[in-house]
Amino acid sequence: MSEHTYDYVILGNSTAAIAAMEAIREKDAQGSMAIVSDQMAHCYCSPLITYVLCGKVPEERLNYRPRDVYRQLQVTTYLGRAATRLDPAAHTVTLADGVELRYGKLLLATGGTPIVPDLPGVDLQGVFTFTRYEDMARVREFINSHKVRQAVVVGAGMIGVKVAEAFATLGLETTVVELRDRVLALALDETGSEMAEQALEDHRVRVITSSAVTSLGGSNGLVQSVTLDSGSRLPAQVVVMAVGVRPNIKLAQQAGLGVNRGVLVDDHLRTSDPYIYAAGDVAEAYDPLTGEPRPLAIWPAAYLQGEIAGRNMAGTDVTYEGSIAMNSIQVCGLPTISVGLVEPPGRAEVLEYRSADGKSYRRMFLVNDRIVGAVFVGDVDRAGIITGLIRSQMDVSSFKEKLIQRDLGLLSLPKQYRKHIVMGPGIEV
Amino acid sequence: MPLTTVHPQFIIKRDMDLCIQCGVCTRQCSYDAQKIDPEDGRVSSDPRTCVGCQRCVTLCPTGALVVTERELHGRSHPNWSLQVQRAIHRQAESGGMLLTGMGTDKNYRIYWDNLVLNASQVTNPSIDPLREPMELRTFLGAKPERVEFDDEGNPVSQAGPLLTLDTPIMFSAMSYGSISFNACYSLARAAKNAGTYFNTGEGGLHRDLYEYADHAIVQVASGRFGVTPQYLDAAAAVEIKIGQGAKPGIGGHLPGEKVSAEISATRMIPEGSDAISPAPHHDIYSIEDLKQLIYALKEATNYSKPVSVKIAAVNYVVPIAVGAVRAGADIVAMDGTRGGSGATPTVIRDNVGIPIEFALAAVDSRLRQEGIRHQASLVVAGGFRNSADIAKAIALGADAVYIGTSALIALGCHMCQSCYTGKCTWGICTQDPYLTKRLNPEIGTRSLTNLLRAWSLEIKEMLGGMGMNSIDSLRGNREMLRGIGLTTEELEILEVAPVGR
Amino acid sequence: MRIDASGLHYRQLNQQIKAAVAEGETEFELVNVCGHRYLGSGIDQPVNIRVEGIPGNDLGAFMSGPRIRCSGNAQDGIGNTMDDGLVVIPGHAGDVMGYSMRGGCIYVRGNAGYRIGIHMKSYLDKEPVVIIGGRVRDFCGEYLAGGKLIVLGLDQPAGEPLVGKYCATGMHGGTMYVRGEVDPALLRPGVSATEIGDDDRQVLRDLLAPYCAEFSLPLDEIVGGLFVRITPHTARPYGQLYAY
Amino acid sequence: MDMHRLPPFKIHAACGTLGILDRTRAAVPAEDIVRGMANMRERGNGLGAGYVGYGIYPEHADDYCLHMMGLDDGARERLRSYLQTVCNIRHDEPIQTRPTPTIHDEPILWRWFVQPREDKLAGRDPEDYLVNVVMTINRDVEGCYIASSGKNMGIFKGVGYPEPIAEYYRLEEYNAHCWIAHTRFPTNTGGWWGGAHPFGLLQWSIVHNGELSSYGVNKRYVASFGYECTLFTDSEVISYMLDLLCRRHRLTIEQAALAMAPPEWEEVDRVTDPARKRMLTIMRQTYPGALLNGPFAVIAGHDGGMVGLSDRLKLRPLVAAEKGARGYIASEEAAIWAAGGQPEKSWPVVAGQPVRFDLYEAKEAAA
Amino acid sequence: MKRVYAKEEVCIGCRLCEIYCIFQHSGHHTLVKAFLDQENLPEPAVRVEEDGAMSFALQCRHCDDAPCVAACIAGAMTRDPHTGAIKHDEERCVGCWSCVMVCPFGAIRMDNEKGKVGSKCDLCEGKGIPACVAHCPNEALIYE
Repeated sequence: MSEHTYDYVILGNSTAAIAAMEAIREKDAQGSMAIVSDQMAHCYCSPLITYVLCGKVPEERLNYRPRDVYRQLQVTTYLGRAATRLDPAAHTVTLADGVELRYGKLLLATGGTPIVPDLPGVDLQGVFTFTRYEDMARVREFINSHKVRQAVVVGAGMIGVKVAEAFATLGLETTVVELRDRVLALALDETGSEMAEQALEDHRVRVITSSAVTSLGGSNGLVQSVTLDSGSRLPAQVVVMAVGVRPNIKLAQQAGLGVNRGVLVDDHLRTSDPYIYAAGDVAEAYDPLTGEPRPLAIWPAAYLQGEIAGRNMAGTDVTYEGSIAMNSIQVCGLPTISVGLVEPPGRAEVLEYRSADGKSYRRMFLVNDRIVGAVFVGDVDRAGIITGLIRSQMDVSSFKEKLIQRDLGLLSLPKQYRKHIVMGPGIEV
Repeated sequence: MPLTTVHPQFIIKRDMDLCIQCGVCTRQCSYDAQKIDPEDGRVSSDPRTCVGCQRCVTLCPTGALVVTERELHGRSHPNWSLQVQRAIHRQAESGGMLLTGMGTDKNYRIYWDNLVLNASQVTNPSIDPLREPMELRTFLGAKPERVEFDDEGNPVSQAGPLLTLDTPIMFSAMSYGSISFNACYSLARAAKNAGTYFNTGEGGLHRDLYEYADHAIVQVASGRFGVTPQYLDAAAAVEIKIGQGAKPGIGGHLPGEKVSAEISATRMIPEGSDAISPAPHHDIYSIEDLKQLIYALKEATNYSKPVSVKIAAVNYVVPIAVGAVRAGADIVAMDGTRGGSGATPTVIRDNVGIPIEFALAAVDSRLRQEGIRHQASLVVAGGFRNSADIAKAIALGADAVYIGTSALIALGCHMCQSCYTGKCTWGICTQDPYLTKRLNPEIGTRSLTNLLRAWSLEIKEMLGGMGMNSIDSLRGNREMLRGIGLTTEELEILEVAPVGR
Repeated sequence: MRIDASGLHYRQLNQQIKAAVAEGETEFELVNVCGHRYLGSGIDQPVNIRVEGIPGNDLGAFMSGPRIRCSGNAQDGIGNTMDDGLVVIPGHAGDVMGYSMRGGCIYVRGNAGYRIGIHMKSYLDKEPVVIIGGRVRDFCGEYLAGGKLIVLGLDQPAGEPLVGKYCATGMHGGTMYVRGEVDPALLRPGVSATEIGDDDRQVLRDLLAPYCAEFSLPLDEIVGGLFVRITPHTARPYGQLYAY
Repeated sequence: MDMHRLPPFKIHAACGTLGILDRTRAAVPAEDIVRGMANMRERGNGLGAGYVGYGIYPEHADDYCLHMMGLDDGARERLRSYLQTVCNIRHDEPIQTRPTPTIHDEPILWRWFVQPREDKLAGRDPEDYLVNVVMTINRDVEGCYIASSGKNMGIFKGVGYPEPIAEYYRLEEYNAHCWIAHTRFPTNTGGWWGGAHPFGLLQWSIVHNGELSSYGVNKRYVASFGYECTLFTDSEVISYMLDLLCRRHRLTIEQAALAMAPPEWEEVDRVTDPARKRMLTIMRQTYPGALLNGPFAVIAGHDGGMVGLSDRLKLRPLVAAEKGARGYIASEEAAIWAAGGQPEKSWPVVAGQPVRFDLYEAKEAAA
Repeated sequence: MKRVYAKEEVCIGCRLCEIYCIFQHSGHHTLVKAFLDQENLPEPAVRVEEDGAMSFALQCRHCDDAPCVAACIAGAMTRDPHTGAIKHDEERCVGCWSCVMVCPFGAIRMDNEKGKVGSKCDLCEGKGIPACVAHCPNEALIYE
């Protein structure tokens, strides 16, 4: 059993891991560092796999960082080998092949695992999840090697919608089945969902909501159909299960770290063990809007957490102020953005705008004159200004009427705030 | 626009090969002479409202524009010139007094151009100002006639409170209200940089300028705007404004629409209300009243700062100036007929007052004759265009000069003479926040500081040429002047010999 | 502190007062005052100054705080550009009183001369108040830009006008109250004289209460009289003079 | 005395003035008026002061008394020669003076008590004749200037503050029932003793505070009646104007005031009484050249009393007061207090309306 | 790192910054030619926001903690390790608008037709003073 010692060991190879890696290197040019991932792939843009699937993005552009990034940053990689055991007392982590790495500081950035519901027929060939490059590669291979005309995507969340769009782009007769009464229910409000659903349908994606899949049928071990609780049967030669992702907390549990749904971290993204940090989808960090810890499986938050965790690991004291939920999804050419809450809490004031042609929609929720959530559909230009206001929890009472206007600009904001962000060094608003 | 007999004064030429339709000219024009045609979205010009300010020409990124004076067309007549006819047409249409801005554009003789300065040759050496110290330091205020000493040999005489200038050039009175805050701010900061003074005019001292108050001469004019004990306390000197070269005997009037919140706070009058400066101070109807006000101000400031009296140069400038000195003025500022203004009835500007050259020569001579020249300093104003004018003024007897128009030109003014419209496209003579931003006080300060530096260097160069290393040796040294092309009588008044003698 | 002004130049007298104010003195009694100018100028403390005799010109000029009470008449230029404080004159006052005054009060028990309250102005919480017990002469309230100018017309022969000619010329702010009739011919165009309402009467009561207390006058009787209020039509009286 | 430093234009000056009249002809001590003038030191600058006293020459009460300022003894003798050709000289003597520290450059001061020569009068009005004599002397007799020319009165003036001038002229030795005094604030050096105030012509004497914007037209107006302004001062032209209006045109003082300080046309337009309206109209139409425009406040003395008049806008201060038989007119009330203590009654002079203090006997005589 | 700052107090709304930004990125050698070639006129990366008297020019702030870099799912937004400038690789951009969602300045403009970020300030790629700054007539843009 060989043993290697690193100042920093990062488990995971996606955005949180890469951000941490870069942040550590920025602060500590000398410290030794290793990255461990159960995937073989070079770090890549996982949200782009649906784009690759339908050919919109060539595969060579999938890499998130240049090919030589590990060499440049002097990071040893252990790819294709999952970490199987973590021993906080011994400061060691054991990989699937038995290699034991001794670490100074360790980052858990192992992400999440797609949930596969326990349904009859989920083991059939042609039934996939879709969160990793390998998933995409398998689906692509399967479609190419089988006569696939029809596809069913179970779950109309972000992944489900993007997969359905990709299938439809590839020419498959595609249906999305969603348990809830609307698509993108966590990312959009009702109107937004309606508009997104319309966009899907315009793209020839059939959308079935308020329906549960009860079983999958097949022959010769290949999936052939999906049966809904309504009794109807949808023919499908390929099925993607996209009903959600859960944090990979097994390793943390085994190591005795504090966990809830995700690995619990403090405001420095430290776990209950001072030498172990967690970031990204695996972590359960503070949500400034709700004031509660909760896992937030979004890309920008993962990056930010990774970066902050990395800096803290390298000895800089950086506080994580929390991330708010936000999603930007292009649904079949229809831009949609949501930030913060997508449904108004009880005492919220709601501002709403919809253009005459119905193509543009904005809605905001205010509590105590502070924006707590916003939904943009169609025209999302400069939505980031609102994001800034949500993050800063700025009192917007003096310019409330301008918020939902299309020409909202920095000019609409109070001078002090504007000066601060225009003149100030960056975005700490 | 209804039919008007008043013809356009300018021609706007646009080179269509160069115009890129960027619209910069339309955004710069506050007179609606450059507009976007709402029909085709293209840029179009209207010469009828153009004032010739050259803003669009300056900002056009491709040099596509030329704005030139349009020759007035029509049957000319030696008496009824086309300009005269134009003025009559304007008045026939409006029924009002014609207003104008800046100093007179009438072709009065500029006597500075008929005076030449001396230089050393052979008999005494000229001085190289690059190598030797050249002193421009000037003190304004009352000085003792002689120094008396006590038994121990310590001087018992004292000079009155004095202003100390590093260069004999100050910024003339221009009020906040007549010019924009940014213009005032630039003047204040440049005065501080250059070791000289700016003058608040009668508009009060903006709270943000109190920082520069030790370089401020604050005016007490007939409207007494913003005159408070704090204002008087803060200043370096107090100036009683009696008259102005561009409008002797005329009061001032800042229309209510220019009295913005900031101006209201500075002048301490309600927003939107007219700011009227009566023609006279109603507490000064005679010379002893002037004395009463001079001493009221000295009393109010505990005799701690010089009091200046600013008068326009008029027929009786000599007895008036001498009287002001006798009344206790520490500085007498005289503004000649070419002096500027933001708004003046044209008829007054062009027809009242005398050139500063004569006023200065006569007053300096009279004060010396009467033995009271030391009791006050003379500051002159009214159209100083360059350092040579200033050097000549000092040689005629001035202690220092006030520059107004040349400072405004340094700030970007292009002499369109439309200050009174409040639409100054250069952001100087306007209170419209859209326009005032155009004068970046950083740039303004730099430009004015540069101008003072450049002129000071030139004055040193001229001094050196005359073999002097101190401005003291030029002040009142009319030997350094010769007149050219002047009548005997003019030479006599100026007490200057003709060239060749 | 009692100062005998006889033999003192105004400058010496004022210096003594200022020096004492700097030492913390707050009560002054000046006796044998005869033509001493600028009393109260350059003092920014609310000191009390009692003047026995006849004060000189520019009484309270540029003053900001002192309360000056005279014994009889006073001369020209009272309260010139005054910022704050009080001047009380039991006798008559000369010309050009309250010129460009911005704050404080001047109470005259008797008549006042020409050009009273020219260009008085108010700003924010500063509002000058000039109250004349008797009558005023020509040009009263000229260019008035703010403040209250009150003429009570007490002890006047019947039929005598209470204000002179050219009253309120160029007035563009503030209010004049005259207790009695005002011949419209004496007013300049651009102002109107109207009978007062209850609001005005309350304003007058508030302003006159300290005045009446100062001179032991019957407040109710004075406030109850016929009053005319003079106000400008516009804050822009000279809009039509120029060709733009 | 330098006679050649007169500017070709008028002299700008302003002033303090005070007049005291005892209506019973009781003597007013000179100290009173000097104290009053000293109180107004701020109103002058030491470049000119003067006094006029009425009733000071009882022994020569019926003779015209010419106060001469002369360049030298030669000038005096030139004047004597000239006077002998036009007048009978009843008596002449030096004006008594005493050396006073701040007074210098004094002229030769002489007084002549004269009567017009009957042979030269040839039926002409003797006063017109005397005016002509004075004008001729001032214009033609080199080095001579007549400072006053009335009966039983005299003008004492020079370069200095009022107190030393009084000291110099030994004023305390005169018994005058009326003193009028002036302190001057000229804007240029008053090297010229004759330029000080009061200015007088026959019985009239004038002290003046202010500056006439209309001086140029007033000067030319009186000139058309033979008065030649040689001093370029407002007071000079006002004294000629009073002589012209009151003596030659026989206007009352009130009527003369209407000519010099008339009500504005706007006010005339409002007058309802047709007779008064006609009077005001014809006065303004006839006397535009007599309108004294610009600030002035005048105290005028004459043989019947004392008058104060200010311009029609009251641009210069003037206060009147009474104490017993005494009447006072002054630029500042404080000067009256300083001269005679607290008056029984004091009041500001009203614009354009003369304030008169008449001798009681003159009043009776008029009645 | 050096950035472009806008001083709204002295921005005069002339939009010369936009014009020179367009010229700079047009590939033409003269301004006039750049604008004659209307079809290939690039979008300006600096925009003047204006409302009455208020105006200022705004372009990418090149933030230290650039949220657009964090949010970019395609690796199109990166920080230049040498200059610190935030660069946008149009080839990699997939038009997900995550950058638009997080940029608090709204400084990233969308090109909906192309489905990519339309323009983003590149600080004139280190070619000295950015064109917008160099041509601002009132020093309302400073580069420091």
